Amino acid sequence: MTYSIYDLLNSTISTMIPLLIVAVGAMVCERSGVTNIALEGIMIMGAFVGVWVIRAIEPDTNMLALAQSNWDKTLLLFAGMLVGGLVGMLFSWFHAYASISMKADQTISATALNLIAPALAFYIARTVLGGRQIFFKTVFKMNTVGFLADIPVIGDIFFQRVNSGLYVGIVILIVSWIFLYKTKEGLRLRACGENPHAADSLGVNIYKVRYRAVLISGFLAGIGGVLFSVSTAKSFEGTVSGYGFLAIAVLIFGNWKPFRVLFAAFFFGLMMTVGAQHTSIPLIQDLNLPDDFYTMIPYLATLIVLALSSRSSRAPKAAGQVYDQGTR
Amino acid sequence: MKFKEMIAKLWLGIKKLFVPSSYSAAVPSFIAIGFGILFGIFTMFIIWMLVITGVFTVDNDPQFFYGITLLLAGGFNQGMYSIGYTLYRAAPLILAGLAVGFAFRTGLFNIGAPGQMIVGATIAVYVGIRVSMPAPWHWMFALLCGMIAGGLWGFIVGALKALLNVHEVVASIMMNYVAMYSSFMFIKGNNLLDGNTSHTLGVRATAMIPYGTSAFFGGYVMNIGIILAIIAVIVIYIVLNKTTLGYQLKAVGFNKDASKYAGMNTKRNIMISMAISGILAGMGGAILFLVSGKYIFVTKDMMTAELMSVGFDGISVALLGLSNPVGALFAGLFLAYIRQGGYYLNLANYMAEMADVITAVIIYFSALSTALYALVKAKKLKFKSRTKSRKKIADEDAGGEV
Amino acid sequence: MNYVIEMLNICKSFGTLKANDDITFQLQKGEVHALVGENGAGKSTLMSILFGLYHPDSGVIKFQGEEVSIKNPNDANRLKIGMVHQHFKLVDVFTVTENIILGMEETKNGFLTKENSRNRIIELREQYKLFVDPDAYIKDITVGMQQRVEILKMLYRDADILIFDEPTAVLTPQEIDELMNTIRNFKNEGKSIVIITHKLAEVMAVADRCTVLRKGKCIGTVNVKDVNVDILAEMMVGRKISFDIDKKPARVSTELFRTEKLSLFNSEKNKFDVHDVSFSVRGGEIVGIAGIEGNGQTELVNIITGLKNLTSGNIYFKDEDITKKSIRNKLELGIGHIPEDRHKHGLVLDFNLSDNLILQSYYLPEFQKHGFLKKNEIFEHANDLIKRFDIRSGAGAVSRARSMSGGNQQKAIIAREISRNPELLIAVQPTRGLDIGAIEYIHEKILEERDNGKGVLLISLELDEIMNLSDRILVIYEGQLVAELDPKKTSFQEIGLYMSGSKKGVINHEV
Amino acid sequence: GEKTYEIAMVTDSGGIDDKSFNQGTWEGIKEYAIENDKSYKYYKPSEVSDAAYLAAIDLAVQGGAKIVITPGFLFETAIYAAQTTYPDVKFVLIDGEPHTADYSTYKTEENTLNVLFDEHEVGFFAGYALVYGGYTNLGFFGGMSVPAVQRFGIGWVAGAYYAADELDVALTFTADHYTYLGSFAPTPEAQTTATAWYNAGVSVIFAAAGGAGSSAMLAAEEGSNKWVVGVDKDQSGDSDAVITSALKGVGEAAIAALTDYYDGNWDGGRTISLGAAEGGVSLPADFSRFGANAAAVEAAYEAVFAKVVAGTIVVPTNDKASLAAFLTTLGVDNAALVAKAEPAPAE
Ligand SMILES: Nc1ncnc2c1ncn2[C@@H]1O[C@H](COP(=O)(O)OP(=O)(O)OP(=O)(O)O)[C@@H](O)[C@H]1O
Ligand SMILES: Nc1ncnc2c1ncn2[C@@H]1O[C@H](COP(=O)(O)OP(=O)(O)OP(=O)(O)O)[C@@H](O)[C@H]1O
Ligand SMILES: [Mg+2]
Ligand SMILES: [Mg+2]
Repeated sequence: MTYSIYDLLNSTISTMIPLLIVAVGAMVCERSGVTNIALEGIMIMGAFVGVWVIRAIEPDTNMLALAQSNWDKTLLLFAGMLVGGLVGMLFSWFHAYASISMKADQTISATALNLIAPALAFYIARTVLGGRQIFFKTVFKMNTVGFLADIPVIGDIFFQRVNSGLYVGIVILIVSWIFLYKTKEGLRLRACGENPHAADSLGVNIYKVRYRAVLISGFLAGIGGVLFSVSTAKSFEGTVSGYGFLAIAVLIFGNWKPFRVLFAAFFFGLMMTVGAQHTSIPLIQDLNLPDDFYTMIPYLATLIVLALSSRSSRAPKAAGQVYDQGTR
Repeated sequence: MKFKEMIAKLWLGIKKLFVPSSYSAAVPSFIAIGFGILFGIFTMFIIWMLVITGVFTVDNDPQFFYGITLLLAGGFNQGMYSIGYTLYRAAPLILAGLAVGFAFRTGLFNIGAPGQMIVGATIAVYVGIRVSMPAPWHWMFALLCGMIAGGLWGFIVGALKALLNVHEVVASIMMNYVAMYSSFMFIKGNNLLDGNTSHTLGVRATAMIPYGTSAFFGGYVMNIGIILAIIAVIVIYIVLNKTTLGYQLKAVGFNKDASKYAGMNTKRNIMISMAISGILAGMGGAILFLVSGKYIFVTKDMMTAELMSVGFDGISVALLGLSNPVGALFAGLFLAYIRQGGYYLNLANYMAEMADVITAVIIYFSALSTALYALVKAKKLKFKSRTKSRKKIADEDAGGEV
Repeated sequence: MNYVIEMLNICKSFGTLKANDDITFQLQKGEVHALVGENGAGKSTLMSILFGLYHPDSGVIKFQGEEVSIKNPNDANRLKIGMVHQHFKLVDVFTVTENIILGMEETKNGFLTKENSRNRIIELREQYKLFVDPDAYIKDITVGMQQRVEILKMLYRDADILIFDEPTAVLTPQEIDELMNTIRNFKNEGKSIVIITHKLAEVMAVADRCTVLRKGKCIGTVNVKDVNVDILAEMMVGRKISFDIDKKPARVSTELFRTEKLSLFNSEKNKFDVHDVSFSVRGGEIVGIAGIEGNGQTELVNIITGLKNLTSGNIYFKDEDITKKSIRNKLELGIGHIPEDRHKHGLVLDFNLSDNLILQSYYLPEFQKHGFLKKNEIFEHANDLIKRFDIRSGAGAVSRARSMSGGNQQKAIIAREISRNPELLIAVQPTRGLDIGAIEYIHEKILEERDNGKGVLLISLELDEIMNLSDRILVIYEGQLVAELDPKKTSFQEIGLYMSGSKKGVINHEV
Repeated sequence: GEKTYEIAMVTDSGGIDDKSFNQGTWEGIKEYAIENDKSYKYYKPSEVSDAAYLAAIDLAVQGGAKIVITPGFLFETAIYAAQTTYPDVKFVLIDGEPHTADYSTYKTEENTLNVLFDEHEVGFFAGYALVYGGYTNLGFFGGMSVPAVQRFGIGWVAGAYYAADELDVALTFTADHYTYLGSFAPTPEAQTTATAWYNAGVSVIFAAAGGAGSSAMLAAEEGSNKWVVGVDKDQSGDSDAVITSALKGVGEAAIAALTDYYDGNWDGGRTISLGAAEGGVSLPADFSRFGANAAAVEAAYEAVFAKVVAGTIVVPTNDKASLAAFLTTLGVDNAALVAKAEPAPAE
């Protein structure tokens, strides 16, 4: 067996998908005019409960988990993601309430959520579960996806050794694009993020639109948290390794646009994979750099690309601003 | 005579600082703190009840009432000893908060304080180990080098933003990671590792920032870090409020276009601002590690737990302190105090993370309470004006009768 | 009487400020009703209440005799009330169509469809002669067109009651005429119209009745036929106003300022925003630049003052080439600048008044020593200007700029610029959105500068202002100067033709 | 009111549920205390520093501790001070020996007992067993480069080559597949790296990396016939891909020390080293995951275990030189790998 380009792309995909989903959520949120740096905290809460539920309902088999059918795994994963998403949504409600209804500073309420999530997850896990890790048994990666796996190239990349999260990610991306650009809700949402006063004067309920956007981002961040956990280890340990913050970076790098966000997530995932798999990539390994340098590659590369590409970056105009009918 | 005048003026200044205006601005923070602590106590109560009623079993049952006293007594639990410890822990928090708050005041969100603290600490420790110098100069030099390193790290983010329009939040997030791995490489590359462990060697005694009067504070942990932090608070307060530099930086922060129109170099100001913020964070990092028995670990977990987290705490401190230097001082002290209380919760069989839950709730309520406070204020005013106009109408009516 | 709308005893306060104090306003079916008053009189507030943006503290609104509650713009739309806001409410990055349909979108199988809406917009456009490209982005079209979009928004919603909040402030005379015609058309169709304006001539031209507000109170409603401009003005301000500016003949000295072939290329739009602009300003004269918004005035000022880098050309000040000099250099040399957008460029809204008054001079020895601000001097300076320029604000020198009214904010800027004693004053839209009292005052100050031998470059969209103040008029069209005119010998109509590009002269500037 | 707790544990940077020595120690303490009806409690220091460790020990003593157990070399300096400050309290230091911060003085008072483990021996058993079970392409994940982890790795390499030599099979173990992750928590990087290794042909990774091993387990389960060797505790329950674990009897050591203390047999002032001979390290008894080879592997393991106990095989410890020498006697030259095993010594 040797390492191939498919392995590289395969790992890239499993690294990027959680990032993509969370960033897409953040995109919807920011396009409506609410910044959301609470993603890290929301991911943690979503992952915590989602993985917990997976653990609770998965069959406690002692067979190699691979024996489970793809269908079972997918159902189980979807159950976990659904619960994680709902928990994320619930948790993000606090951000929505503070920053929309109470017109609070969006950084402050989000920072609070980021602080409380790990502490809470930790606390609950310790008290209720007796330890901070939640181990689960199922391996969600599917070896082959039916006949699709036999398609050359495409099959290798997309239909072998993937988990169903990949498809969820792609569906979410496409749905978000359709939602933003092809539905009236999307039009209204974007208007709220650009000029809420205009939207308001046309009878669009800014508060409702923004609430919905924050909750959507909470839902997606929760899903992202669960996906992150099941593709990172066999256990959840109360952390998502800063992916919530990275998702924000991906969003900005992606210039708040769906397919650019996809590209940004892919780029970051690729760099991450290159950094982690350097020993298998001759060209890169031959550089013979310190291990820590390889680990640093994704961050450094993103920084460089940003430096080269940020000149025209443009945030939604009203993002981060509290909407108050009274002000003009 | 002159001295007396000076004292009087100083007193007036202090009063002005704390009493009417600052006080009312701080009211929301106090409300939030109240809510946070209540929430903490409530949570502790719930846990206690759940254990008592046998819903959960734990190794050692929590002691609710004892826990409350420990929590509230915070940094006073072990008298002078724990006061010293609280002050020692507060210093880096204050500096991190000052760094973030300063940037906020100049319109920038420096989420890169963690990275700046890392490089500050790394360079200071390097100087502390590798350079040989006599006592007061050595630690000062190490501290200075740490500050410069932090400043440089901040400056890079500022330059990326000013010159290349890179969003400072992304740049900072990336720079945090770059700082961490660069620090690892730097430490390994310069053989700073203590061979038997995965952390750096201890800094030389001359490079440790002086630890205070031994008898008074139990002699071990209290150091002059808190004094350095207070000096930084004063300096930043003066810079922001009394100098042309502060004036410019604030102007650019509030309104970049108007500052440009007025002939200010906005790009340079953004870079200066980030550099100053970085210097403060770097100083915090250096102060954290120019201490006996404290080492930088070259593992991601430890770096995150020990350095990154303090940088992120800076955001909380800045927010709780309303981005005000003096506010950061009190917020930092408060956070250290409540954390110390959390540590003592160990004794009552609650977990120390309680302090984090409380802090988070406080931050959340401080966001809400600003709004609540504004609401209350608006209601009050409306009420006042209404009564006033009613009175006026009454007067007019009376006049009509005459 | 047949009223479509009655607003009875409306009260609305903001904090302690009574924006509307027991106001009664009645709109008849099929009339054009003007609403006038000084800045801050409460006109916009009253209409915002009618449109559902604000909620009255007390009072009753009746629609066709029946009491209604208008909680939000949707309610207003349902009652077929439409409003063109003083500050346009448009989404820059949306197309015209998207802006119009927002909130009333058509969908097919859940997806947005714009085809029908677009056709409807084109129909309306033809019917009312409101020409705009339905597919253009708002950020790319002129302010005049933006206003048409706002009007189309109302028409698209089948509004029968149309509210215009200061619709003419940004239009050319021709556009104003067109608008007046449009309004008359609406009236003929039986629509009822409210028009808020500071220009009393417009009231006389188009309105049937007029309601006057002052400081939140209703002064009265009159039939326009029964009054004249002077009566209206007196009702508004409470005193007599003289409309004639007492303008002495110019005593022109030597050339102060000159530009040679200034150009600015816009790579995004792939055209020149400013093209080969050459002109000069001498001491003691006011040179006015007339033009429709979006024809390069903003860009021209930006490159002269240094806010933007130019593509080519040279700028001379007192024969010195200052093209490459920094903004601060230019300020120090003696150029003053009253910016077009007082919130964006003119003020740091979160600074207090005294800090705003030293925005360009904080670093001078006058206000600092060793890098420390001299708080006392800064304070005295502010108090001095407050007195000299009659700047009114709640807390004097320490009021936050944000809390000041637009007129007083503008006065502060003018005070700051004039107190710096510049030799050349570039005044862009110095009276935009201000009431007649404030305008009168600012015009006086600008003339005073000229009479002191200073050069003034006046850029304004208000032809009145250009005509009344300028000693020479330049007309800009699509980035080029197309005419140089003598205000005494030209007419509004002629300038208007140049402004709209219908007439094009070539001016050779051999200076 | 305040309660007192006789047996105290102070944790280092990890929590009591770190799936590693903190947890092992804690479980041992609990077991003993519950059985013998003693009060027990753990304390978490407020930060990672000698001062904070000392403060936590103070707190424990004030809380009534008669015997304080501290797992981890990070406590060396703190215990050095505490043992003289509290002569009446007993200290059990696991994985370290008390010394001053600058290493100038090592001193173990009568009230202190140091417990070290021969991790290299169990690493050796694991390597030996895996190669014996037919797995000849190996990798190593270390949490961080500290002596105990280095010993695991060195033993693992030595044992693998020893078995390969015995069986005369070719062993693949490149320096590229030997790394210190710098983290004891699961990360996407660790998972990705493990995946790449498995894809490149590695069949077993010894994950001496606490929770980070969980990332390797995921990668192994996603592959086919890929395995992980667990560490410290029997981790077979955590994942079906854990073929065996390198056990380290921290819990047993804690229990032994407590038993001695409470039975009046306290014998401090010294350092004990727990290896195969003392029952301190071993592989778990269950070899079923070796499948068809289970019995053979078990037999081979027992044989080599006896040889190590008897001293016929001397397993290299935590320095490059002894590993290099050991490999040379086997006729193996893998200098790059040896260099990775004990990176960059300071000074
Ligand atoms: N949202 C608000 N909050 C506080 N005060 C307000 C608000 N909106 C208006 N005001 C105040 O109410 C008063 C009336 O304002 P309004 O905008 O109705 O005046 P206007 O007559 O439209 O003036 P202009 O001619 O300048 O448009 C002003 O003094 C203004 O300061
Ligand atoms: N959000 C607000 N909060 C408090 N006061 C406000 C607010 N918005 C406006 N004001 C008040 O509005 C007044 C300014 O009124 P307004 O904005 O109508 O002025 P303007 O002359 O129309 O200026 P502009 O042309 O900039 O609109 C000030 O007196 C200020 O106190
Ligand atoms: Mg106005
Ligand atoms: Mg108005």
